[in-house]
Amino acid sequence: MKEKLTSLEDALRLVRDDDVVGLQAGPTQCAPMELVRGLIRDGRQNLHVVTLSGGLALDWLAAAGCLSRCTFAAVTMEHYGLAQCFRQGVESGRISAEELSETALFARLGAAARGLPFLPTRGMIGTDLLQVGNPNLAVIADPFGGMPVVACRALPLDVALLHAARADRFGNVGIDAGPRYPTIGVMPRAAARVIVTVEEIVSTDVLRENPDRTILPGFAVDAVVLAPHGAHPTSMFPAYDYDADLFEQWVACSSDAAATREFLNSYVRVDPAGYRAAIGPDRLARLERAMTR
Amino acid sequence: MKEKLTSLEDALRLVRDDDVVGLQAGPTQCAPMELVRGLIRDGRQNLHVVTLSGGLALDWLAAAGCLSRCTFAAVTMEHYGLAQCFRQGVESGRISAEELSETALFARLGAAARGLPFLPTRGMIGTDLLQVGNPNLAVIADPFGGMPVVACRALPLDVALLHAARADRFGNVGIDAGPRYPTIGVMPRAAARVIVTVEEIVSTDVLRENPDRTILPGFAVDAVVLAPHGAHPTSMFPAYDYDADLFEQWVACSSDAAATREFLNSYVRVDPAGYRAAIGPDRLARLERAMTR
Amino acid sequence: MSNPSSGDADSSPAADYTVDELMTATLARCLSDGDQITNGISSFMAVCAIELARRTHAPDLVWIAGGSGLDPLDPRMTDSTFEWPIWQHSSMYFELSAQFWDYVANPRFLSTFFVGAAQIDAHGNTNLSVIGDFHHPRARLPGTAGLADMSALDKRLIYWVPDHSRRTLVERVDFRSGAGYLDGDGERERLGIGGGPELVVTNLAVFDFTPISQRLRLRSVHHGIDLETVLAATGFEPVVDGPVGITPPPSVREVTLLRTVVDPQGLRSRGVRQPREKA
Amino acid sequence: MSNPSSGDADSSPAADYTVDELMTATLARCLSDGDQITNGISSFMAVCAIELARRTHAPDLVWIAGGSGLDPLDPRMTDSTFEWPIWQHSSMYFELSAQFWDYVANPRFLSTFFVGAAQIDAHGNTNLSVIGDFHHPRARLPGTAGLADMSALDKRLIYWVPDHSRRTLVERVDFRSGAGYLDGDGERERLGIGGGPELVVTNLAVFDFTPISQRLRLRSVHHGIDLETVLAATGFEPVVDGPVGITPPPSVREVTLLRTVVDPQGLRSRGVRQPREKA
Repeated sequence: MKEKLTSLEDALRLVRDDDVVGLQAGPTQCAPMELVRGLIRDGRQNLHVVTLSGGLALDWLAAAGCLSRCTFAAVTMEHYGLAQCFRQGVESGRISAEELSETALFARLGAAARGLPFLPTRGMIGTDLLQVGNPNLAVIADPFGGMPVVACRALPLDVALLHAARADRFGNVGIDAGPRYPTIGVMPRAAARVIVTVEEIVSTDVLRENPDRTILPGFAVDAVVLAPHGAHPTSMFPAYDYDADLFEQWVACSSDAAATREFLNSYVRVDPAGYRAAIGPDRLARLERAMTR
Repeated sequence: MKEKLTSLEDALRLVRDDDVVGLQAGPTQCAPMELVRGLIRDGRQNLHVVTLSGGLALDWLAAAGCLSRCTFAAVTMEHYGLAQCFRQGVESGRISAEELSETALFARLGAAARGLPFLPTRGMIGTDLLQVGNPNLAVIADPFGGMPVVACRALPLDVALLHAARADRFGNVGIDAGPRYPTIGVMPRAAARVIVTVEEIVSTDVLRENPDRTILPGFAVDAVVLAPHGAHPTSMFPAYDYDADLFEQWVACSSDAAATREFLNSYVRVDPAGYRAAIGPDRLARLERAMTR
Repeated sequence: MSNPSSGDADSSPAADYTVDELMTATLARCLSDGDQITNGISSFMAVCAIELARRTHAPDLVWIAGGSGLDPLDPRMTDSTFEWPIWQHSSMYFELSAQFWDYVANPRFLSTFFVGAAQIDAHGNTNLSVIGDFHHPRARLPGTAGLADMSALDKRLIYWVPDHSRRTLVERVDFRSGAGYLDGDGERERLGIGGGPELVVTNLAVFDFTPISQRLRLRSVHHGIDLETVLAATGFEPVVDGPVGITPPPSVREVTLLRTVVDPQGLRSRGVRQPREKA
Repeated sequence: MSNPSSGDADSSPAADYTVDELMTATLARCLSDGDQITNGISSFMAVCAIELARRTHAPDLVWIAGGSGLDPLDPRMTDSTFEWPIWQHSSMYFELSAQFWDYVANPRFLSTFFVGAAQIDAHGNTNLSVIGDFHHPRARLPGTAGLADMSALDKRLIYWVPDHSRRTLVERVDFRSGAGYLDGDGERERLGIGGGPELVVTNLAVFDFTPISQRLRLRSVHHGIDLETVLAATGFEPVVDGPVGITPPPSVREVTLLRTVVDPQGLRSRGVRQPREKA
């Protein structure tokens, strides 16, 4: 098996300006934040990010000017409200928005993953998502005489970014018993390149103990990067909780340009060591303890 | 949660003459054989069985005259050769055959499961499976200007029959670390009624220990039946191996009508207790020991 | 878990209750033993209603907590309704969203959804996407998430509105993120979509829908609220085609369970505007 | 597992080998380090070739054993090539068939397949379905299984034929269960299907395909077999457009590995008709 373990720097080189980037993320759940910070630090431009329901990562990318387009079912910070920088980017026209229903987003990714030109859904019928001239959606007849469906055009990704519990050096990625996070199944298969950050690197023998918890085979992964707390400040079940303090700190400043810049310089445009120092070991330990099983 | 645990007799009543029956099965792997024997014992007629690659179960159903139609990607006994009774049934015209590629079979079931009129595949293009007048397949254009696809019409099942490691009384079905057997994911969702036989009944707390190994939620299951060795003579990883002796015995007699009748009377048209007595505890124990991990 | 848990078994109407308790109990009563339900983000009231129903009249109710954890034991309410405290002790985990939709899209399963939205209109259409033009919005909202799907997939939709106002209840939504009855008069059915909105529970009143025109119809106002207040706070003219009753109050048991077991922190009241009592 | 295991490292040609060893080594040499491959049912020779390649020149080869077990440790050959002994010590389990096809259908993954079939024709089309008419067959065969998919999905197909005869190698298959080059002259490409058959390894000879007409072309005959024997056993006229060589023999190391490590039971020879030596 081929070696896939590499440095953060080398992995980030797999993401290029103008790329279509698949981002695993929920409002507060398990986004590959160390990669997101890396893209911002490296000044990546003009990214088209595809996310099911990302929040903080999208807001940071928008704030840093990396984002030109976003395909999503939702961009939200849940109880922290709207993603203000993303929202301003869309309202000002700097970021173009392709909004899809969840089944449509999965259909677009699934079609790309399986080499199909489209997959259908019965979602969105009756909604205005079909009335905004989206060239990637087409209502077509059922050849068997049933109801029409919405064909959702394949959306191939240049690169997919994920975070998970563990991997071996060969790119086999394992998780713990828990829900598999949104799009972790389909995104890597829809992408030409796949980067996974993990909490720990283990031997393949460790994965062989629970081979049904290996969720990505090494042959589908291009780069594995060791990134303990790599999802912080989002949560990583069952390892650590999301960092409510940092979310609140961001929300408090994200409507103000100067405060946003300062936050980005303190917490985002810093290398992993600098980031962990800025957060502090006590806070990380507290987030781990929060998740009592 | 609702009680789903019931007797074999009551569960079998959920299968009716003329039903479209989804059957989880591989050539030698994990078919719900106790249910199959029950259908034969009860004299169920005119069944349309849908299977990915069933073998022995199809041959027994064909031999017993229960089968009038079969939708499949393969019907095979692998190293034991053709399923002779099934084959003779098709060659004589008693059984009509709808042969599909595997992606087409999954597409037909997947469409039924998701309430879609069809799902597309790029499989089968260039093959004669598209040239035999199958009304459930239609080559349609890609509305986005790409290559055409084969639309595969939804195939709703009246009932799905499965075997698994364990369930609680409420129909939540768990497996061990191992491959999930063919169609166990999609078949139950494509079916109006779902019957699952299991090696053991456990408390829900046991399932909560490995909730990611629960592969079917109780709300999607109508009847759970306790059936230790319920897959015998097929295999049940990691519990027991397939019974090569019984496969060989069947293959040796299945081209001869009288010998086939005798086999059916000895091994198939018997109740579970009679079946276990006919096989014998030593043989079952040996098959369990064969599977050393 | 499926057994009704401890708590005052008094089914008599509570004399002392808040509007969020009334709303939650009203939502809970929409659920029956045979339902399977899930919840999305920012859905405290829905989660409390589900848990209340599980602990009272619907012990066999199936709940996929946060779209991922089946039938969780003793879920813990926290600031999020989509995080591990609500699904940590589950009997099955779904792949978040992906596998979950495989079940939702199936007409056999998950027939009821609780829906919150930024705008709801006179025909029960909902908006979570934009205020203003889609391509040049005055306000970019979070996005449809699962709403554009579940509203088009033959489901029974129950809306909750914590802030009944002319801003949230409008004649026509700026953007249909979710399909209600569209323009009414059977347009939804003609598109082949079954189900539809059934009830709208606000902090002032309860609405259902008229059968033909498929517009919101006032069914009851909450205790202490008068009809004029409701009409003045509504951005369209709801149908009033008979005597408007008082919304049945929660029982003593329901209120006690909510306060002591289901949601002692009171997260269900987040965003709920407490109506002023009439003089 | 990915390290070439012990065994005689002698890469010189073996003097003593059987035709199944020759065929297996020839198949193994079609695989390279970068390939991902899987195997279906009744595929001893394919499985032995995969394992031989893993233990010789392609230690990084990825194998999904029996469509379900990734990179198994020390797989055990038994009577089935689709049962637990070959995948019991794997690093990942796929859902048998379903999830597996999610990867196969992706053009990035699993680009090579070994294929066995009841009939192969002059353009590399394959039949696993029926002899005679589809609806009224003289013989109902097992069915296409995965062949109708993988043959239409831009894959490189390598055929093995254990019983080279006018019955197995025919001018036109009774039924196209698998797409080869169809009627040749680019018909496959015109349907938008990439890849295609590359090599046919029989118990007598090795064929590839001509570039334009896309018919089987004799590349080499096995040691001890003469050209006339091959032509007489072939149900169509293969292209012979140059000198026909002798199939390169397996190395001492390959033969030793097959006999002592990969398949000591000799399951690879099942169904292989041993050709008669010429006088």
